[in-house]
Amino acid sequence: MSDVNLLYTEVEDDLRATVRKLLTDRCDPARVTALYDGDRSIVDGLWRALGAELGLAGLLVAEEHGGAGASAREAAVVLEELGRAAAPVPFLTSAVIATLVLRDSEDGTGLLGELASGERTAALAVPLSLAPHAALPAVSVPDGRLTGTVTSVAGAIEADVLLVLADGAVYAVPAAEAVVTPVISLDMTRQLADVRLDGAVGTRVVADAETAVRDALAAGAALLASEQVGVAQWCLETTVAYLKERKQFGRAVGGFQALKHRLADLATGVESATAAARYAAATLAAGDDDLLVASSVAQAYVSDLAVFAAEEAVQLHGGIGMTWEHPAHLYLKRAKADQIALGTAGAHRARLAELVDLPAPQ
Amino acid sequence: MSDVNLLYTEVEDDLRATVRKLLTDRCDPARVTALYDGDRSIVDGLWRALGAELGLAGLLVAEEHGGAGASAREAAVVLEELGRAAAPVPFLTSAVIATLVLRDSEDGTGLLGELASGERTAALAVPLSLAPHAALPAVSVPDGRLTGTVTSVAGAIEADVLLVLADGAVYAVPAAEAVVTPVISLDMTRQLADVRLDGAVGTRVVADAETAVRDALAAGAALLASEQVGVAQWCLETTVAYLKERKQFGRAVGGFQALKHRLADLATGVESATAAARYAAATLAAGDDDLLVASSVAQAYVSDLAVFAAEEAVQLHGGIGMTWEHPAHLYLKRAKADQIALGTAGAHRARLAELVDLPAPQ
Amino acid sequence: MSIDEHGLRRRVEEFLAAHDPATTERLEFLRARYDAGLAWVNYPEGHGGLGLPRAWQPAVDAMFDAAGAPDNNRGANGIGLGMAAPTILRFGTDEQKQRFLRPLWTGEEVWCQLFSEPGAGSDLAALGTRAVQEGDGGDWIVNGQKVWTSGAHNARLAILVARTDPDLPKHQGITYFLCDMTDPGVEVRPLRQITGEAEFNEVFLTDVRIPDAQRLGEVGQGWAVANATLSNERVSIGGNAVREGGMIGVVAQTWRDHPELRTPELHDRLVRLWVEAEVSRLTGQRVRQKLAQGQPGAEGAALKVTFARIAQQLSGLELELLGEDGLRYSDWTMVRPDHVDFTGRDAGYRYLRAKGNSIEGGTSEILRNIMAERVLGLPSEPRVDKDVPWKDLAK
Amino acid sequence: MSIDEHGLRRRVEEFLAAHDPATTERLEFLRARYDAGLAWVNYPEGHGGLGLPRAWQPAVDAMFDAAGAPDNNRGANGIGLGMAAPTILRFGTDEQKQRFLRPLWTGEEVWCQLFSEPGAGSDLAALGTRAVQEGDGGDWIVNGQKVWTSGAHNARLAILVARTDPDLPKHQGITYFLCDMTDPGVEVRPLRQITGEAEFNEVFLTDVRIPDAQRLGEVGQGWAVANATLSNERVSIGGNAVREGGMIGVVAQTWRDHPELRTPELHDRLVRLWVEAEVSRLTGQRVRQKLAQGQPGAEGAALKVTFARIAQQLSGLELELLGEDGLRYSDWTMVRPDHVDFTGRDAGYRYLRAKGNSIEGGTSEILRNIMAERVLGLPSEPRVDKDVPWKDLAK
Repeated sequence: MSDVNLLYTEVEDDLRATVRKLLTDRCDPARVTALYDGDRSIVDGLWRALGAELGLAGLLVAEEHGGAGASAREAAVVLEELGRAAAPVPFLTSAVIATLVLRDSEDGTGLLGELASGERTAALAVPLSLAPHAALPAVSVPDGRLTGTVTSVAGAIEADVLLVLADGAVYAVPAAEAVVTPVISLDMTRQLADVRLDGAVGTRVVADAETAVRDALAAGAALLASEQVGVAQWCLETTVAYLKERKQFGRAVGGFQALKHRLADLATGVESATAAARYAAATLAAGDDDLLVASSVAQAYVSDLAVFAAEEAVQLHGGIGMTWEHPAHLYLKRAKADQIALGTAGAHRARLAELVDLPAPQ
Repeated sequence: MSDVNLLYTEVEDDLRATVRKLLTDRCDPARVTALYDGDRSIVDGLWRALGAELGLAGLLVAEEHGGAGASAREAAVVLEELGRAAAPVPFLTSAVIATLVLRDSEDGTGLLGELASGERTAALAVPLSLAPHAALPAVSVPDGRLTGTVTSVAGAIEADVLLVLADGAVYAVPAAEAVVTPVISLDMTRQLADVRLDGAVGTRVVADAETAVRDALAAGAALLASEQVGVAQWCLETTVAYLKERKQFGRAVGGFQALKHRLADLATGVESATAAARYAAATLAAGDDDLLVASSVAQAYVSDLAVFAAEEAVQLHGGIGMTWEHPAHLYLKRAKADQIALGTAGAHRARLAELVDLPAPQ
Repeated sequence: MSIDEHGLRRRVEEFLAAHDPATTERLEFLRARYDAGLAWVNYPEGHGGLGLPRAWQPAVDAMFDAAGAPDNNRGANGIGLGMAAPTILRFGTDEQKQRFLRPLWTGEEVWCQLFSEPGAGSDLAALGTRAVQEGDGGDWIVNGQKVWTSGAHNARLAILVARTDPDLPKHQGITYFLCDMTDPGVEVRPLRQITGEAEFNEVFLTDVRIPDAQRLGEVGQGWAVANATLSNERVSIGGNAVREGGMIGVVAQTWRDHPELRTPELHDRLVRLWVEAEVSRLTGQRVRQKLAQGQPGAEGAALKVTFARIAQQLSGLELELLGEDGLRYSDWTMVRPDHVDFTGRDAGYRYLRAKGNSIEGGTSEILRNIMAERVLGLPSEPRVDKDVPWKDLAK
Repeated sequence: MSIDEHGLRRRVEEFLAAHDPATTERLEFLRARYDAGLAWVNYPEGHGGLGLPRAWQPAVDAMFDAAGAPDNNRGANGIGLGMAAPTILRFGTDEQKQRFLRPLWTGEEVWCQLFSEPGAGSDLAALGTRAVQEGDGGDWIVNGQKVWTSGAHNARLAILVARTDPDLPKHQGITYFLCDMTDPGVEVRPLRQITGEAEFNEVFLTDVRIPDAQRLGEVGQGWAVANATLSNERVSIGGNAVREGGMIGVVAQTWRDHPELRTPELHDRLVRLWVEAEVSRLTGQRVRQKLAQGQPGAEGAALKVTFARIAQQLSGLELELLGEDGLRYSDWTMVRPDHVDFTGRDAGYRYLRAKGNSIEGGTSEILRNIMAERVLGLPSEPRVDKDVPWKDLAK
């Protein structure tokens, strides 16, 4: 538990540089903001470049299935960068969660290969808000056909394949078999959709849904923390840079002590969040028994910290941070939605209390 | 509910001035500090001056029983001043709580008159930490003699008479009939004692203990908030004055913006606490139905605020606030003990949730 | 002529008897009410009032409301009623009061406020909009850009501060004007916010012409006049009049409506915030009682800081409570709302809109400075810009 | 001569074979260990080390512990080992290193720190203790008062900063000395704290004589030397090595032991603090990994601020959890403890003692300044005292 490397390796630093360069070139904040007015034109090209061309779609897939065979540590670094850019791509939903649902299955390996190559994109049909330890939703299979509704599914709009829980198993359902209705979302950089199945045909790809899905969600929660760290880092760095430039009362605003102390506290929080997220990623990468604790600690701490960072960014930018033009709001909405995603901080604290023997009052 | 006067009347201002003058003259911080080394010489004379000579012992007692017939609003002003001075007198325990236990009883009027004159001093035998809505402790009366132990009783050391719960009633027991063992207390300005009765003889003074004691404790909680306001005001004012004087880096420390903002927040809190405490006192004075809400709101807010004020005072005084010589520690200990007294802020919030229909999860 | 509360009531009754709200034309009714001194009774006679205590106004309003009298467009003219009017009353000439106050109160002329600038922000006195006079006593020609102007697209008039002498230190070279928004040099552009709406505007001023008669106060005295305006603004924000008013009422209702969403940690946070909202209500009540007694204080600043904090924490909590539903939003379409309701629309809107509460009308940071210096008497920041000509300041 | 980790292990084994801990006299053993370079392996050869990476030390210590070797009085000489030694190593002459480091490490000579002054506080550089030299190269005569000196009554030597030129600005006129605590001019008085104990002392210096050979660094260079000392101090505080180390372990145990005291609100607060303590443990681990890689950073400051906040919140919570028992205290008697344990004694002591965590070794306020300026690169405060002679400063 104590000797885990919480820093970044050289390989990880190189991966970060590559991803950051691509996002700097191709993930323009104005085009991201356009998502809120229904212009989703940025999504496909960006995901093709990241997922297929850069190979991130297969980052967590074993080499024998056409993937990069990398670990959760590398996926975490990618997520930090996606968070920093508020990037609207289905990496977490397809390349992390859906991929991990399929990873240990025999039946799903064909699909896994297609996901790894970026040929197809998948989404697990559960509400984004679902905590790893909560009750799993399922549709019914009265006559071998899947029927039912799952609401607020992330990545469904971008998905060719939906992974649907039914009858204790996971079924792969082509998106064309489902009615996918986009939802006006608080965070349009990860727009949700309601999924309706009405006698849809699916392929059974995982026999034991319970284990596979819970593990994938716990891993997703562990790695979401890195995305949240990226969001928080952007907020801190952008705010510090702005306050060094912005003059009020004849001085740089960042020189006023009350703001300095707040930024010092925020920086302390971002450093702490980084440590928590790194530990969760490293624990996941190592298959360590401490994963459930690490994952819930990371979500309990980093979810709230990222929201705090975004709120401080808006406030400390003054009026400009309240405008549609300034990208700060993209991060506020992403942070707030991420806080609810995969269980709120409160839900993870409640889970932790059980895991570490701090019993609630009976 | 809305038109209650939350300011101070002229009569209240005059009362405050009188009490403050006496405390300035006779409640020297060095002698208060000496309580921690076992020197209790300040207590008797100070209480005689306040209780008997100034007549505060009978403030809440009707004129027909020899009291001043004043209202809870005046008692609240006295408590503010006692808090400001961290004064070690049994006003809250005898002149408020014990007095209110007896006030509506027929049998207790003789004792009530003695309390009003300051001839005798009483204490209700319950732990200081007891919340008004918690289960009441009681001793047994196997053969008409009282037997049992009550721990952590405030005011017991100073009391001539103990009001003891037994058999659904309240008994007046002469202190000489009990074994009163002083406790080394976190707050030696309100030192506790364990009370042991071993076949003690008592007089039944209140038939329905439940109502009388709960009402007295709720009133005590409502008024304790004013003592806590006094503690908080002392902390704020002393800290502001110190930081205007204290120079560091060539400037008054109170001019550094981070501290200015903290003090502004603290001042906001003290103003808010004053409003909450005034409302509780006024509601009690008026016999308003909103008393239970007002009392728990005041305890929920002011208890924590007073601790916060004392903690800020210690911190913002720097090293000097950590020394035995400086009186700040008297207020820190009083504030922390007051937070636990008559129910923690958390206990009052839990009670409020029931009172105002914000149900806890089942 | 001084009248008591009873006399005032009778006067309202007499007015209503003479002007039946059911049959009198709306504007005619409002003008008559103004002329009868029953508009704002604390204003002087001849300007819509009777020189009576402000505290008597609510009873008058209640009587008019009960009689079904027309309202004077309060919702859309908050800046006119709350900020422009008291400033004109205090600093205006007789002609200005005569010209502007009646149509302001009746709602015929809606006002907006041209104070904030992109380059100045919290440091309002650093403003750069220039006003140059055409000869002694001539018109003023104004050029510059203003921002955060709510209602500019509906306003007929504006209160405006502009720099008239860049060679003086920043607080000294400012003058206060009443600006005609129909001037062809005034361009109003919607300013979209993080909620998706454009509740505010940017206003571009190009060679806008203002007669010297529409200058309020002396040349160079604009900072003092503007401060009077701003202190009127703050008193009006913060503190609910009734228990569970405002954001706490909304979130408490969500809690009561959704037993299935409750968790212990959310319960604890909600009850804490309920307590804070209730205490802030009591604090506001106490501040109003102090003001009514004439006790001064900058507590309006504290009320506003607290109001913003509680609204933000509650609206954030509500989204977590809603969970999955908290991830959904009503509508991102850009609209220009006529009316803003902090607690309206959906939970997502409330969360985002509440972020503005600690910025608009003085940031919480600036208000904390004000409290520390004016209430606690702590030293002000070392000022590097106090005696420097405005034109030489770092920008 | 460079050796690898394996070689180092073999060297320890050889040393232990040659010096049986069971039979070797304590001091003889420690001196031999020092002379063998196995005291602090990162120190240079000849001064108790072998010039090896600091990261290898724990393995060496573990081997000595396992063999039952005597310890060098670490608990009572923290200031010597953690602060005086690295400063002497970096700024001392060869003679000074030779004279002081060995008895320091073996614990024969315990050190204390004479830095803080009642009049200076966080503004350490404003210190007023004067040192005047008796002619060129002569002894220094020191007069003044120091405060917050832990262990002064047990110390043989002290690191001391004093003003040697009051005509220079405050940072420039300071010199650093090694002071003999047995000098007759040194008077140590206990300083009682809010816990009742006297853990610290006031030290009065009256004509204390210090040979020029005990000056550390150049005359007037004392501020730089003192800063090196202080940054060594901060790294050592903050961040537990193991999960549930420190205050959280104590309070979690109280929680587990007392099911009858549990409430939902205390549960929520406790779990939040458990998370914060765990995250702070991980953050400390990450900082140590950065330091081991040679990545610089002022994160020691952040760790200490966080450590203090968590300890204070937890110890406050514990008293509320204990309720009635939280109202009782163990003992107010004034004692001079040999050893301070933040998590020891009773809950009341823990609560009061933790208040010092955000003051001693740099207040949290000063540390936030340091983080803002050194880590984030934000502008420093406008300095009114930077170029003013010390003697002319406002005091």
